[in-house]
Amino acid sequence: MPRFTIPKDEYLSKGHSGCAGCGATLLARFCLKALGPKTIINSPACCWSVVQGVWPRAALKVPVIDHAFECTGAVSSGIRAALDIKGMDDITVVGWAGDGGTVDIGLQSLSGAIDRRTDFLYIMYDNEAYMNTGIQCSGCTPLYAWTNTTPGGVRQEWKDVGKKRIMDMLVANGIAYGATVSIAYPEDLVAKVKKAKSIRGPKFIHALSSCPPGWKIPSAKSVEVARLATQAGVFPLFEYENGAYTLSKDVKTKPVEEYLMSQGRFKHLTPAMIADIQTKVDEEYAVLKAKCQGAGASA
Amino acid sequence: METYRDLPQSTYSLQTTESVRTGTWRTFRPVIDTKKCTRCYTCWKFCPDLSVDVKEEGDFPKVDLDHCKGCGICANECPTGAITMLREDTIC
Amino acid sequence: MIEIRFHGRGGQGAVVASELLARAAVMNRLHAAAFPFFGVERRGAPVTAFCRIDLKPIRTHSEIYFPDYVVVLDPDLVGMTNVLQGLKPDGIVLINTAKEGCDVRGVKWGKVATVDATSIALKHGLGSENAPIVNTAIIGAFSKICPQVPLESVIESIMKASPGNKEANAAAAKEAFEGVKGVW
Amino acid sequence: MLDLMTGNAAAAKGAMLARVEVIAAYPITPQTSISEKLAEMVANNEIAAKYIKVESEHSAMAALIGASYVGARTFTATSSQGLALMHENLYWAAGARRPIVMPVVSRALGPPWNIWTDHMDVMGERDTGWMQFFCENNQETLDLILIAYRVAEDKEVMLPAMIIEDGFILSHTFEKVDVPAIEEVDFFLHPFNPDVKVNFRKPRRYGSLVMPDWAMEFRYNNYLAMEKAKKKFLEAGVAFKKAFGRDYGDLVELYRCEDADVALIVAGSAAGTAKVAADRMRERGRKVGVAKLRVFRPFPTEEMLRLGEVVRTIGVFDRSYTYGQGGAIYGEVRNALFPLAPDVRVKGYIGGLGGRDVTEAEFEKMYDDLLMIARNGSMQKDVEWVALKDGSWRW
Repeated sequence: MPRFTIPKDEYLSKGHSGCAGCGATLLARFCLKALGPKTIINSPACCWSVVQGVWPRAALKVPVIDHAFECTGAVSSGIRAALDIKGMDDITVVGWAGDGGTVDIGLQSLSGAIDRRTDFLYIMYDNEAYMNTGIQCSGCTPLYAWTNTTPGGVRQEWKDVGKKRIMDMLVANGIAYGATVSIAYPEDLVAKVKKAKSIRGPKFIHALSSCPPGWKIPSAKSVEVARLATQAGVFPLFEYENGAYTLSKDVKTKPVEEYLMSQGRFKHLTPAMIADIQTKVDEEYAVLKAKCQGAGASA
Repeated sequence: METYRDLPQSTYSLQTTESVRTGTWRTFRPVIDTKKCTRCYTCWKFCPDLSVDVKEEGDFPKVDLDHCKGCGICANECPTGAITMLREDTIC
Repeated sequence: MIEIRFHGRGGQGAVVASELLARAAVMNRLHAAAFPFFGVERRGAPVTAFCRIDLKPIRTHSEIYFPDYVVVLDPDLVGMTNVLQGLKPDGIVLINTAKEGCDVRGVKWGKVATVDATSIALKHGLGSENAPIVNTAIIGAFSKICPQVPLESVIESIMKASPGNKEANAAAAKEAFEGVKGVW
Repeated sequence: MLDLMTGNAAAAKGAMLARVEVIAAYPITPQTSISEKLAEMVANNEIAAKYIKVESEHSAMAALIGASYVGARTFTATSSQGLALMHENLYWAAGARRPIVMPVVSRALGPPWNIWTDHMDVMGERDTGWMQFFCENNQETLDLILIAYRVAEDKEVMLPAMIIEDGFILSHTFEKVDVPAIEEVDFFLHPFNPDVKVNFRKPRRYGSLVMPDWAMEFRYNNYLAMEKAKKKFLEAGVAFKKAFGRDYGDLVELYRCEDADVALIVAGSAAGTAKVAADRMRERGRKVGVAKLRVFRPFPTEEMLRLGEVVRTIGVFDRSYTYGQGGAIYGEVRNALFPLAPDVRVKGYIGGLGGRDVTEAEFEKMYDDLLMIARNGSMQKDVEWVALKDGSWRW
């Protein structure tokens, strides 16, 4: 039985400043195994710019360019343009940002980069709130979730709308390849990142990235809760290419309640709220399955 | 690095974070029971801090206590329950 | 003017401890200011927080380098960070630990008070085994070794501003007040 | 060779001659025709560059920061609201020591919404760490782009530069411009070859999070680089004169100031008008001079002091107002000349805001005002708004 199911080389150094159990650090570790050394990452000020450590140290073993919050897509375009003019055509340009940094403040520059057919891979690590600044609601915070800006209170002001449908938006914008990945399924993740790397043009990967402090889960459960998200159909794993959707893992086997109740940010949910989420998850899963025209699930 | 004269021209990094002993963050430490361990390396795979070292395939995983933050993912994910989290022995 | 430095870990409530202590001093008709070291708080990473208490308004806005008191919320930190740095010669160290007469990093310090704030916190349901919330217990114990901040003011401060279950936090503070050991 | 062209065309020619490699631009009046000309030149292989049609000015500067780290020579241009939108990334480019060169076709910042020139937009960016050079005419727009790259990419400077060209008055005005041959320019301006750039064998993080322990020292090094840029600009000016015959060997161009009783400091296109008015005053026996401020950042403090040693009554004409001490240049000039007080008197004139035309007659009135101050040895108002509709017949 093969012991190592994902590549052994590491491009993330020990000693980084991720919180204990941080999903995003695992995500970066897995992605870079697939991307390899000929990769350049540009990333805005977010959790990830802190996780990489403090000057003069850096945690990644590939070049990284930090930049302002809104312009991940634009910086990727600039890097690609310079690489092209300098004849460096074997480099993968990766824009790496969080959920808020992508679907909220960074959407304009991401849309522009896609519209320009920039040849880059954009990876959104989705921990479902602005975690670096202390858990504030973002466009990717799930329906009814607690955050420090959707604190409930007397007026029951939890997140009142579901996650922005970023994948649908970017498919319409014109990505050459899209995929969802999760830290709980590293083999699936590595395969998809390798595939994305081989495709020219704008690619987008939506990665679920658990966050112990933000989701109010014990650090030890970080991977387990991420797995539950897929098993409950909340975060299905699929691919999009040339108009076709492919379901990667048809493992929707658990009720959303099990996923929701594993996290403190959902502990206030009423049965009605849970039922509402279950209905929405089932509907959306059915829509996805339909788009996939037959599951074609790969192992 | 003593004065501004020693600084690089702009804020680019000069070394990796390997020298940072994040092991000081933990309150619990993973202990691997080699009798139960089947060397499937799930612990190596799911460690966010790259603190489970496996030199050669076939070796037993070994915890790097300089960097392990004690998050407990390895213990939680280990299929045979070979890893238990023990409270750090406090000095005082 | 008395200056206090708290040592804790991200997520353990060291910053809240400094705030509640400052509030207690204000309730005792004193002036106070509390502030964390604005570092990169990460869950588990060492964190320091400060508190100044005085008869007249606090106007200094800079860090504390020569504290009168050092309060250590997590015993492991004693082995790692130099908690004694800059402590005034007659300064007092309060450490959350089950062991009495703690040997502070091999350095015998004249005045070391200890309290098992973790056990007290867990007994009152404050936090969990691997993330005990010891801040209210520790400031209860602190009021034992610092005359400027009597226990009543600490309780008043907790009832007004402590996050979570106020009664349980107040009870933990009282119990810690009684449970302080050592020489100071 | 001599050609008749607008300031914007001269700017685009400058970019072409500098063999820029990555352009990222977003249209905004009155800069737009620079973007258009660049797109045309790239499409016709007159510039071997990548032209990124970005979705905003903020993204334009972001893209160039990324491209510059890879080692490409980068260029963009903007105006007014677009420059303001870039603000965050202007600090970023300077702090990251990216030698980006950017013409700014100066234009008022709304409200009042206004597409005509003044220097409010440019002065709003004077503290970002960018060098700022003002152009009197279209020739200077072209020349200063070449000089700017040479100074900006100097290993001891490595700071970005703005070339300020007054909106419409220069950008859309046709003037004769001598366009040097690109081979001559290659001799004056060598390819961009930074010591530190993205290297896949030696991966680094560019940007990093710097704690309080070293952040101040990095800022200090930026300050030192900006100061060094003064000397580097003068050296580049001398080399430019040798190569192309036009003199840029000074940060402040003194026009007829040697024996002047009064002098007026002016930046940008109005300097030309001020010179003509000065000649007319001279014809009437009035000894006036013009000190054309070419380099506003780094601020030429030493040159101002030398001027103050010779001319004891100095006016400053600003096309900006700072809600502090009059106009931006006035504040800095008075600051620089304080050591010479009270022997030197400095008066601020604010005019030409929102595209208001500044005429020769108005400059003559300013000279008369300064001459009266020199005679009386005193002045009623420190700062005066020129041609303000205030009911008086002063102007």
